[in-house]
Amino acid sequence: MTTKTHVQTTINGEPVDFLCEPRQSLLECLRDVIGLTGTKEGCNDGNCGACTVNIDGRIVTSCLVLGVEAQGASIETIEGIADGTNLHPIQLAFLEGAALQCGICTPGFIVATKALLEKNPDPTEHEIRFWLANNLCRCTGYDKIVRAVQEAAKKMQEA
Amino acid sequence: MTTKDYDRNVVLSTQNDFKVVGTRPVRHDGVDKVTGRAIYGADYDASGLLHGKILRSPHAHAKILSIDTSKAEALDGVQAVVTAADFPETADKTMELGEDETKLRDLRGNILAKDKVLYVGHAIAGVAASNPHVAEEALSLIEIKYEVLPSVMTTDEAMADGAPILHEDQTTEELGNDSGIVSNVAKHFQHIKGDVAEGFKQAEVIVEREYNTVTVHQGYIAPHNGTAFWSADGRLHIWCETQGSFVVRDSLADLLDIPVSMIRVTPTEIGGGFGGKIPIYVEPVAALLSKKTGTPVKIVMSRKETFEGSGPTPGSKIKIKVGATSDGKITAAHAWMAMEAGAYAGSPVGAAAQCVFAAYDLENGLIDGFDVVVNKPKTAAYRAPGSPNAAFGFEQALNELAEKLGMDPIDLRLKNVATEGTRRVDGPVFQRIGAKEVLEAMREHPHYQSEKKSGSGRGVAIGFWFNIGFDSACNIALNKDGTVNLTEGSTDIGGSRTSIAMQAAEVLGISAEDVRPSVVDTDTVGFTAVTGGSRTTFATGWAAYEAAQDVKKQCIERAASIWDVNAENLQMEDGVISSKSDSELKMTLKELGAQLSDTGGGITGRASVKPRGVGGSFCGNIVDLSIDEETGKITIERFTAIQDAGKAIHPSYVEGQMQGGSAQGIGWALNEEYFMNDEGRMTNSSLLDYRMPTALDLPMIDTVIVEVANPGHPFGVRGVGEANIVPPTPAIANAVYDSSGNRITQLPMSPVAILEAFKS
Amino acid sequence: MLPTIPYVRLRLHLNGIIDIKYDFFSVRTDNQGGSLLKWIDYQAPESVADAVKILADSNGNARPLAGGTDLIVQLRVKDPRVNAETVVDIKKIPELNQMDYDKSGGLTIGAAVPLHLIYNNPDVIKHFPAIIDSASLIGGTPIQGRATLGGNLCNGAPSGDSIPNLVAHNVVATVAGPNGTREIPVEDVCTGPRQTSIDSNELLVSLYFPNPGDGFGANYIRFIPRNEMDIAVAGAGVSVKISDGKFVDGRVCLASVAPKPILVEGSSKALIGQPVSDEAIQKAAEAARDAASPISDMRGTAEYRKHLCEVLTRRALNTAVERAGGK
Amino acid sequence: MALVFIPSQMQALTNGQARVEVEGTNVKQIIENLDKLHSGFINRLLDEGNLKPSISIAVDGDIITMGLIEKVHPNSEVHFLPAISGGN
Repeated sequence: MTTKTHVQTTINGEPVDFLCEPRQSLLECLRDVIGLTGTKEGCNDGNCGACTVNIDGRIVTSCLVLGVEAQGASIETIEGIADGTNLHPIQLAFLEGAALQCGICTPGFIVATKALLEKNPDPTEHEIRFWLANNLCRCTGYDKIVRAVQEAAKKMQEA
Repeated sequence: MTTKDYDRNVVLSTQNDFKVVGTRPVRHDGVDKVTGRAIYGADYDASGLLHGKILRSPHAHAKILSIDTSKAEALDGVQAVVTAADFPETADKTMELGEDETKLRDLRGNILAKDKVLYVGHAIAGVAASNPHVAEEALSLIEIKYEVLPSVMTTDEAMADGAPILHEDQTTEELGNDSGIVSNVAKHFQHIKGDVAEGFKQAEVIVEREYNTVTVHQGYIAPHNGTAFWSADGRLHIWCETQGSFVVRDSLADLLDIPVSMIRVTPTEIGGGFGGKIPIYVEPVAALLSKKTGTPVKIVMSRKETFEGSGPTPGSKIKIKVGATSDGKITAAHAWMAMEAGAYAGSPVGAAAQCVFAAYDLENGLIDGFDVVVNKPKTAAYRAPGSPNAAFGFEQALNELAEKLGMDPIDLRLKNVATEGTRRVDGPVFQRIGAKEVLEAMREHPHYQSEKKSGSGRGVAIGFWFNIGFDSACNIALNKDGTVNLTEGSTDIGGSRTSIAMQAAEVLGISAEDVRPSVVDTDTVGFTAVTGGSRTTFATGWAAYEAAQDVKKQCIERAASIWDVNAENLQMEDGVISSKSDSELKMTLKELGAQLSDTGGGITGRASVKPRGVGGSFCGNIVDLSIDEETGKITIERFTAIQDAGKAIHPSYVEGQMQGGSAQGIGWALNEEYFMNDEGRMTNSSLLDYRMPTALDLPMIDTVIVEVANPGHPFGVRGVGEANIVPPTPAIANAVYDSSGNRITQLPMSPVAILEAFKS
Repeated sequence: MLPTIPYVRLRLHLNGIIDIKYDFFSVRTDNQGGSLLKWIDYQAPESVADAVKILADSNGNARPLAGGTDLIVQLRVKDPRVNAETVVDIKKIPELNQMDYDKSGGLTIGAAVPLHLIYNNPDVIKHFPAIIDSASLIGGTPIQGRATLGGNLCNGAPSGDSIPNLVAHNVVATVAGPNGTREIPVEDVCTGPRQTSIDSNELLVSLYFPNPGDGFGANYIRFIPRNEMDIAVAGAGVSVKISDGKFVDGRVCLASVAPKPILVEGSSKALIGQPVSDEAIQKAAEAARDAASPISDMRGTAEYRKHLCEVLTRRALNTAVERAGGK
Repeated sequence: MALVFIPSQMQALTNGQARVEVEGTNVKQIIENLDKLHSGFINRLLDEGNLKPSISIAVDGDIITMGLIEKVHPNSEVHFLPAISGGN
């Protein structure tokens, strides 16, 4: 029985290799092994969306992915959304829209929103709410989050 | 950069002569939170960190006969195991937990059970290991023998004759009097105003009904967590998500019997609280494990542990009787309320009693409250604790009364509304309050004026919550470039550090961005009570106001000595110190800052306050909904929240509080509940089955901020964090009635419950 | 003191009638179950043969891993029915990742194809649009990035949202084992809660949707208290085939109201040969209600669930008829 | 003299009287003087000289912040209330 597996990935555009046990989720690997703690744990069973990351162009809850499954994958986390010190329009929209209170769900929402707007640049309110239904927020009542997503969509289309 | 001011969020301002207060700057901690850089409790790491896990009771009520930890200790990778026996023996005493008080013995018993377990999920032992998987494996190797006892899960069961008793030494307390009767009723109190019997005699219309609510959870997204490092020098360091770092510190000092000064608590960013992160759970266990291992130990609860092992808000039974004359004047009202405290005394029934009639000027009122222990987790505060339960009853009864009287429900409320000078049923007299203004804003709101959609129902209700004062401290240091650094001790859950900084900025005449606020550890700022009770922007904001006044005074004095003039001749406005008589004498804060070191040293302002003049806040809701008659499912179509903020320091975050409280209230109304099975076990302890609203379950939530200045605060602030969760459950129940003609008297109004009600 | 008003429990005192003979999801009954994965071995074979060999060599202690959205949760809570020591990642096997629309008008979907690829597939959208009903409501968006129809079927939950839909589409499962491959009609796959007729040494390779021909329409709907992110209280997957204004075929399969998804013969009987009418649909819906044998649990009472079967079947049939061009 | 409101649950000590006028310039004096008029209040309100944790006191509508040394004015109202838990 090997104890640890060598996993080669690309994270936020940079090659990252790590060692992990098969029982460690990608979420545990990101947080405890690699030190990217921006991806949060709220439930560990795929129902809160705080651990949402993008793997090979599609969003997943990283608590329901084994670290070893990430071999060869390209992963985007909240730490990779901004371009250096230039915030992404979605991040700006969340800031200017006061779309966060405690902020623990924010990384998951931003990663999920980015995937939405890449697929659907001009979503309706219903499409936004549907796409984000797997991301729970307990502070905001979603109002300002939905508006921030609408604002970001507008800004990104104008750009 | 400022935050958005949306059309559907209205501020009815009364005072606009501020430069910073009332504006919408981007929050200081925002960038860290949108980039994933902010460090929350579970993110904390330290050299040599061990991971702790907690073994919990599978029984709702049982004697612990024996605990054998030897096999767990022998497991490879396990570093230490602790149980209640590792706590030092200390005499019992009552502890102030900011706004809650509890017996030290109860707190200790809740953190690690000693002789008895009192609920499923009750912590019994802690394990520290090299990784969390090993720690969890070790839990299954701890052998415990139990003698299972019968349990009680509701106030009815607990108050019944011959009910199993949780605490053999608990007798009913009646306002300072020990009844001497061993009972699950920890406390009974009564408030009386006037003559209720006479009042009901005068009534021409009477409504009388019983309402029931069940246990619900705050549902913060970040589970409880804490890291402890008990250093070889005897100092205990804690990093945790808490609503009150000083409460954590002082509780640990009592539990562990060490001096307060030997403990430093560093509050991390906090992933939601809503009252649930006032009590401590894992921190003492991590501390005991760290003492044994000499290394830092981190414990993070799972979601299931968060449901079963933290503090939800209680289920309750509320009986309401209210009578009025035919012109709508309420002649008498009686509220009988029993609330589940959970495993140890201390339900929010006392607060519920002070809220239930708060919006109304009653000549005759009677309130009975019972604090009842049951075999469920010890309840904790949850946003206006107790008040939503009470309002679910009384605010429905009022609508029933209005219907019988043929009155508009808002008109009925306005006819009886409490104003400045109204004596509450619990005794004290209201100072200036905004209940009337909130009701008037509701009546005039386009939502209330609009035609209902065909088939929709509309409901209204209002709710009340206090502000509390309590201790807050703040330090402000002037920098060489005229900016300031502000340190404070109120952990920031929803943007409060910015609303606090804005109050200092207003005094100093500088921008919010030129004040850099930090929430610091317990070594670094004076005692500050919990972030709770709608007090943070009010009280810590006041401390910031006072500390800024201190800075301002010192700046003027320093300028006076630089110019060699009398300080009384100087003033400071918009960040510029100037002479009242000599227009040549002018100096900006930046210019002063640059000279500080050469003119006597730095300037630091400080303040510790315990303010009075606390105002209360009222919030009203208008809700439109439709019901699928075949499935019983409710769709919220339109929702408006209207709340008195006194003065909204940062309107965007006041709106955020209102929208968030509304969403929690809607969840409470529609689907949230602890499903308990026959063994007293919660069967839905996941975020899949504990159904909090998703983005798809809610409409936009429109807001109106009413500003009836609180005369007790320098800027007129009223705390806004809580009252907004109070009206949604009765407003929705009133809308269900409007839509269907069915009165729902039990929460939640889930689809199955609605259909059952329609049938009967 | 007020007189006590009788306290009528709307939920019929659920405490007293919960009877977990079988559950509809991973109800966590073991408090020591924990929240982290125990030790597992991980294998990622690149051919069906290799995968089958690993499964066969594991004496029933291995589980195929596709999206993992059920399996990983079950392993975490130490569900005794899913006591795997080895997980076999099947996503590196090419044929399990394929989607083929063939000349006969049938569609093959590999067992490891995630839902988001299914509902974005042009052939699915054009020829089998009703599959999207299920594929777009299992979990939320990030779950659909991983979860598969194959996994939903093999998990064998009575509440599986795609199974009634597969049954309604007459789908046939292709399963590979040590002795070669075999085909099983989907309605024969689930045998009980979390139990299937696929052996522990067998691997689901693909699902075949035969060409339903003209006049076909299908629909899956479920009832949940929230609008997303929930386990079906009840679900109905239906299909109809209409010719000359008459039902020439009709299938109704229910979720969450029995130990396994149930194909309701009575509903088919009520439809086939009848003119398309509200009356026929209502009879089929009532047959569905009568066929359901739900339990009362935290998701709803038995009575409520039976009632929902009627409502959902009626609504789903109406949509299916519309899609078939019958209305 | 300050006006002390006697809660129903304490009116057994005052023979049913709901309001009592009491001399005193702070809460401690009020309680002591009330106890002289109607014996038993010290026992109900204080524990070893400190206010019992289950009790809170309001003077002129505000919950007191200075404990027993809280000032009471000649026309003040004093209320004894059950201490409440809660907050978010």
